[in-house]
Amino acid sequence: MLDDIRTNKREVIALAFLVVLVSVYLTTHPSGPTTYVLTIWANQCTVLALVAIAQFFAVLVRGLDLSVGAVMALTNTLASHLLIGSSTSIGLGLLAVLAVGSLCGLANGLAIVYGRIQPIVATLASASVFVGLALLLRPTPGGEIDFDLADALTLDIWGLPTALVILTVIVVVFWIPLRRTGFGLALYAIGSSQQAAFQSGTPVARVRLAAFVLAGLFAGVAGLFVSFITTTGDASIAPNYTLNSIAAVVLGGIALRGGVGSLFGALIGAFILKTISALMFFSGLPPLAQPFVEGLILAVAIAIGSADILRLRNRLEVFDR
Amino acid sequence: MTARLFNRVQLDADALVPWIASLIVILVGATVFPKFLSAGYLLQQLQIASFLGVLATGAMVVILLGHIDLSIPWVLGGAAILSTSLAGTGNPALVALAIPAALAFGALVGVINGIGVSIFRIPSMVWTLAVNAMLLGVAVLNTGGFNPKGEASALMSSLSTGSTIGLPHALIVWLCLCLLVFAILKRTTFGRYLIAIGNSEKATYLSGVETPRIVFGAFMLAGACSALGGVLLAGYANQAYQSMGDPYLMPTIAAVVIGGTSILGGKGSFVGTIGGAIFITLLTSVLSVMQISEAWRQIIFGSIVLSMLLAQNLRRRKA
Amino acid sequence: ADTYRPECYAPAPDTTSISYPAKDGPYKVAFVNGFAGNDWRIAAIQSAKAWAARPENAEQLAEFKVISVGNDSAAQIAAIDNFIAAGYDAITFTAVNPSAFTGVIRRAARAGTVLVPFDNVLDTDKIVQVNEDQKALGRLKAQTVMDLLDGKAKKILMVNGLPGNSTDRDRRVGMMSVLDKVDGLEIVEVVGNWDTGTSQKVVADALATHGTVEGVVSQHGTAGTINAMLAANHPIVPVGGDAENGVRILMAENKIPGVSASQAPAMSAIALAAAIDLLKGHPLPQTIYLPIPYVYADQLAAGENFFPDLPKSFNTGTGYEECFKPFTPEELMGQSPDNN
Amino acid sequence: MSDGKRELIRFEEVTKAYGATLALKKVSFTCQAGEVRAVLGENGAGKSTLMKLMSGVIQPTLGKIYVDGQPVRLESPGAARDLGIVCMFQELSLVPDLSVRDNILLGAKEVGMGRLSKGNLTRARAILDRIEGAHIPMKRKVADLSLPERQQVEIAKAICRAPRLLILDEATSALNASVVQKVFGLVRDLRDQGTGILFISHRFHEVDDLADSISVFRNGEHVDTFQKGKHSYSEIIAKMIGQSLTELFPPRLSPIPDGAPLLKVDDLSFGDTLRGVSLEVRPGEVLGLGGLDGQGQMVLVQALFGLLKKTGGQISENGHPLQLKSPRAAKAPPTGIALVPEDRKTEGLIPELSIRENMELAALGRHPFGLTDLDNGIDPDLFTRFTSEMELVCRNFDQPVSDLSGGNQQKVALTKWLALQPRCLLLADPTRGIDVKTKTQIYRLIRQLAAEGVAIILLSTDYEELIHLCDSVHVFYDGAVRQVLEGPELTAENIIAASLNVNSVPVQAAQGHPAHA
Ligand SMILES: Nc1ncnc2c1ncn2[C@@H]1O[C@H](COP(=O)(O)OP(=O)(O)OP(=O)(O)O)[C@@H](O)[C@H]1O
Ligand SMILES: Nc1ncnc2c1ncn2[C@@H]1O[C@H](COP(=O)(O)OP(=O)(O)OP(=O)(O)O)[C@@H](O)[C@H]1O
Ligand SMILES: [Mg+2]
Ligand SMILES: [Mg+2]
Repeated sequence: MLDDIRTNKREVIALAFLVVLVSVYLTTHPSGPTTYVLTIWANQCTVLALVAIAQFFAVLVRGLDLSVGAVMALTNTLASHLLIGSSTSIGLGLLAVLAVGSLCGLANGLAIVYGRIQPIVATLASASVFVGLALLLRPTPGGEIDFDLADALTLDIWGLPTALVILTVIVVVFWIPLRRTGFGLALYAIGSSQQAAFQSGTPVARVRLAAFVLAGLFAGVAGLFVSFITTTGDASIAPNYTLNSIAAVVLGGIALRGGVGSLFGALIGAFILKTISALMFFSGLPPLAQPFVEGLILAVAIAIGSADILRLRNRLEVFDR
Repeated sequence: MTARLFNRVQLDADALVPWIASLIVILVGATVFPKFLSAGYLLQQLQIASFLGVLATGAMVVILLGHIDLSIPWVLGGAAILSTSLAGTGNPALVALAIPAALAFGALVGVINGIGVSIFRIPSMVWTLAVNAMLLGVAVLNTGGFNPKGEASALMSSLSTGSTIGLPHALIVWLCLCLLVFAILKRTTFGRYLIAIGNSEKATYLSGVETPRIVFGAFMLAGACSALGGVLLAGYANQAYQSMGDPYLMPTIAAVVIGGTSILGGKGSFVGTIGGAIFITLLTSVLSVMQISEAWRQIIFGSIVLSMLLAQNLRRRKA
Repeated sequence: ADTYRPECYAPAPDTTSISYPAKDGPYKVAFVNGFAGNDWRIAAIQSAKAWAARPENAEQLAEFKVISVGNDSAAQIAAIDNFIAAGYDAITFTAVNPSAFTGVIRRAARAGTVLVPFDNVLDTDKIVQVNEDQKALGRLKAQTVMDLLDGKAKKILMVNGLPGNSTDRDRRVGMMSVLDKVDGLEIVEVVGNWDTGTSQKVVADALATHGTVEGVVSQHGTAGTINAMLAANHPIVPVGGDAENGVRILMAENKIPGVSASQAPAMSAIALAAAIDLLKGHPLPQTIYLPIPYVYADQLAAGENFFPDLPKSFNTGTGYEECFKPFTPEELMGQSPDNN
Repeated sequence: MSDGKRELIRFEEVTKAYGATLALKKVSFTCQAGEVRAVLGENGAGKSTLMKLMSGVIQPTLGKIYVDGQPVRLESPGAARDLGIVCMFQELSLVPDLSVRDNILLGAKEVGMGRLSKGNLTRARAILDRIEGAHIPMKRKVADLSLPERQQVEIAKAICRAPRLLILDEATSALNASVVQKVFGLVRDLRDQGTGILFISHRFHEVDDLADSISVFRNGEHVDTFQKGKHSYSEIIAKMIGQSLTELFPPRLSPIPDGAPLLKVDDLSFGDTLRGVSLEVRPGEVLGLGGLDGQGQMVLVQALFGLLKKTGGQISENGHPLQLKSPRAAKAPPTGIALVPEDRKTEGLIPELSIRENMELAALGRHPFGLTDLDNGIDPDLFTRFTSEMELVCRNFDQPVSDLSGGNQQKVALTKWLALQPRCLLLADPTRGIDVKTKTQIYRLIRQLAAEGVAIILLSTDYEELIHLCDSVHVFYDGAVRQVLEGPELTAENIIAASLNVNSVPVQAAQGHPAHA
């Protein structure tokens, strides 16, 4: 029990911080916590949350992925071509989009695992390729997505934002079971100590590869969700998400050195980040002061997560962070 | 042969890759535009590469440390705005202050980065990102109020656009900076500590080194370099404007890593970084002059960088 | 259909007209900006606030909020939805993405909220949009340059804007519509991203490799283009450029013939005015093409249409005479951020 | 043990080359079921390499490996595991950020990538309990365990995979005598059930205690294999190092010093890991810190090296209270305290850097931002003096430290600090995982330094060391000094008694040690 708390300390702090932010947001919002307001908030957060999940899988095995945004752009533009017309063609379209996302992840994985290129660097380069492909698909923003599908996924179910339902499903149906398999264990093991994982008989290469494929897949899902919100394809969305996804996982208590944190943490981090910007709407701050305050809150949020470092009394422990 | 010697050889080989690549780019380009081989064009590329190179020099210092500095864009922008504002006042004292003030500003941001990274031990990837966001905010706030007429001081313009006996001043500035930083890294205790920390901060601290000081120093140096880049770019455009730094972040990092510097820190090569800056500038320029569509430029750029990295690693594995 | 104040809200060719049932003021209005870290947008914010600060407008506004959401269409959609949810009467915005707002438009209609996009407008005919005719803007620059060259030229340099952006596309189309007619004309195209520094670099490259040109048309960041030409000791040739203070200073200093015209940030104020007028029940054209504010090089007058002692990044487009008294630089700049 | 043992694994002419280094040269080696085989050799003799080959961590450059008479290719630890070969590695194969539970399940045959089966857990729990690991909770993060606790977990993890061949590479190097006994009991049971065991240790009494037969390796070659008892210790050592070793512990060179203490610790406390410890050490004195691991000895050492904030009590040097705010403050003259840390690979040295760079790192600080490296106030000959005294084996000082075997790495770690000519030297388990020859060299050096008037504080898990080197031993228990042993009362029995916090102990397995032989 105590061990649980200790291991999840960062998540607990983050969750507390999120709760504070959200309550401030909902109280400052003129129309209070209506379904509409919650849905808006949830949709916006969910996009980042999905990229954060992608980033989480990469980070978990010690591989920052700077191409998640680019994969979103690619899948988003692709979706704007495929997600229209008969329900069968839409169905196939969905599969195709997710497949492309996973393929991007696979490409990254191959370059990193077998090409031995540092993840940050490899994905920095591959990102540019993916964005290029996205631009080929949509030189200028356009195309459209089936409205009913879009509405179904971006509005609410019995007053409950669909986006939140989707995330809950991911956690319950995908994450929790995964965590209980040898594969889930191997992901953490590799991130924490590749050597140890290898010596324990883990197929390191294949598991890392799988991790990057998962990253690509979820970046693809994020791309899909953007498509449903904007009902259009836009190749220029990449930069907004890549770096924010990293900030999100860190806010969620996931260690960039790998092996620590949970998918749930990634979600919390993403929600914190987006709620901070949402706070600006009715903050009544002077417009030109908002960007600064936003940056400030972000910095504070990050610092809070690490503040406990100051309480360490053994100067050596600092370095194991 | 000793493993060490192998490392050395490898390092140099890695460092050469961008140089060779640059050569290929020029030659290939020249088949379409013979002018690529003209001294005028090449000198001009060197001048433009100097801006990227100055930034890359700073970035490299931080990367050697095992960290990364994502606050480059708005340190650059802030320094440009600050220096042009001072120069714009026309008051000789303030005009003279333009460049020093900008550099000081960069170093100051370096301190803020250092606090987050070495005191709070926040991953630099995120902390410098937040700092960048705050700097953007400050810049926006500042341009909201009344600004003095901004323009580059004579010195700034001459530094970035002037040239003596054909050599662009920017290039000279860049090379001097490289020599300076090279000397700092190779000949001073500070440099030794920097490399040591890049390999293992714990072991370095246990050797009786105040590692936070070194981290601070490195980030201040990097901040000053970014600021210098801002000063040069402001001199080049003879003005400052918002988000003038944004196009430089990724190319800067790319320049450092294709130069053979390990993103994990601890090992890297100056020759490589210089080559990296030149290569990226050349490639961008050639692609732009050839009027290749944005989409294909991105694809080509990414693929070439990827294949260069692969080349470096495959060779390393053979050795 | 004849619309309200056509001299200001000039209808685009064969556009429809739109009107909403009148509401009584004062109104709750919001301006949802995209990315803030860019001079044009800051000027737009300043103009909007300056307009709202003028007494005759202030009394019609119960609330006026400005927020910036960054280059993120999802965030902008969320922001607009929020103001709809909060029961705002009208929302003006610069669309991050021209085709992403179909859903928002439907929700706004349901809630009876007036949406007025400007600058970066939408591919829709359901709401009133305020903009300049981007094609015409391109045409104006190209035409002026060609006229100065008596319609004959061998080589023209064309500096484009941000790839993948519809405004960039339209402006280019406008320029091409003129240049295509010139026979035997070689057009050297480079991508300047509407950014002074980038323009300067790519133009420097182009001049180094393509030699001299007879004229230059540039979408934005023209200051960089001119700097590059001066640095290359390129002969003075006609330039069709943007209307940043720095550009006009350079044109005046170096006696560069041509025209300086562009998107005026004051457009944000017109969008506000249009929103108010719509709320009052006046019919307006669905697509409003504001008269493009431009100055020929020989009409440049310091202190009047450019300001040597203001920042070069200052946008001279401080207003549209046809609509209201243009703002004085002090009125804009003096707006200290804290008097919201 | 039964006769007619089955052959489990056989090496034929196996060679392993690392670039230029030949870690193993044409080694032929067999290992039977139901036998405990001790593998002895100096650092770098090739023991770990042999084990890594057997467990599929690395593959041979030349030669064949047979399992149950069948030629096999062990291309990964997974493959070896499937053949029933399980290795307990010297560099522990535990994942720091995972819980004990997860570590035990990780890579277990019946788990694979699929659902986690709890089967192993109960077995592992039982094993842990049996080897004094009852206090280790399954949910605790491995990173939060002490080194010995980790070795206990590692043992449990290895054994609950029901190996046919169990490899223990310095598996017990950090465990104290009583736990080692329990582990050995367990190993004997396994042997009697027919498991083959390979056992690497640098502690002779352990080998003596457990092994049935002994194989000796010397720089990459399999020198000899024989039944235990066939050769005397001195003969074995002679085989190991290719020469005979007169004695392990050199005689003291100077009388036990009296006079004013150099370093004085008064009522030092830190949280609940250190409770009011007081001691003094004189110039030329060798003061030992004993006790089970994690009883506060290490904390004391860290405090003395300025690694702890807000400690209670006082540390004074020659009567002047010290403000130890950092290692930098501690090493700076005139204070001159030096610490050679426990874990040379992550704390003592930077393996990627060259020997020279490592040795200079501590010295550089002398002139903080001095314009050039060389000007670090250290006469380069000082390095060579110590390296030649300890017979450091290396091509040249530009070789990366990672090329050196553990023993030689340790010599570099020592030199790095000795060159500073510290007045007080803190040694944390300086001979762990180090072979006899290197040990003697280090012991000789300690004696010399003492004779030169350096005050030495020696923390050790090897009580033989404490007995034969130290003038007095402070035995720690639960953060406090349980007992101070000096002169005649300085015996293995007393040390163990004190560290277990009891007054009489069962007879320990300390008999028959080279020092006595
Ligand atoms: N990964 C490696 N790269 C290069 N050389 C290596 C490597 N591993 C081992 N060697 C060389 O092989 C030799 C034998 O190493 P090995 O680890 O087997 O020695 P050892 O007997 O285990 O030493 P110790 O008693 O310290 O454990 C070492 O001296 C080293 O020089
Ligand atoms: N990359 C490498 N290059 C050269 N030598 C290496 C390398 N990795 C390990 N070695 C050497 O190979 C041997 C095997 O490594 P190992 O970790 O077993 O060290 P060791 O000799 O056992 O020392 P210790 O017993 O203190 O761990 C060591 O001597 C080590 O110095
Ligand atoms: Mg070994
Ligand atoms: Mg060893």
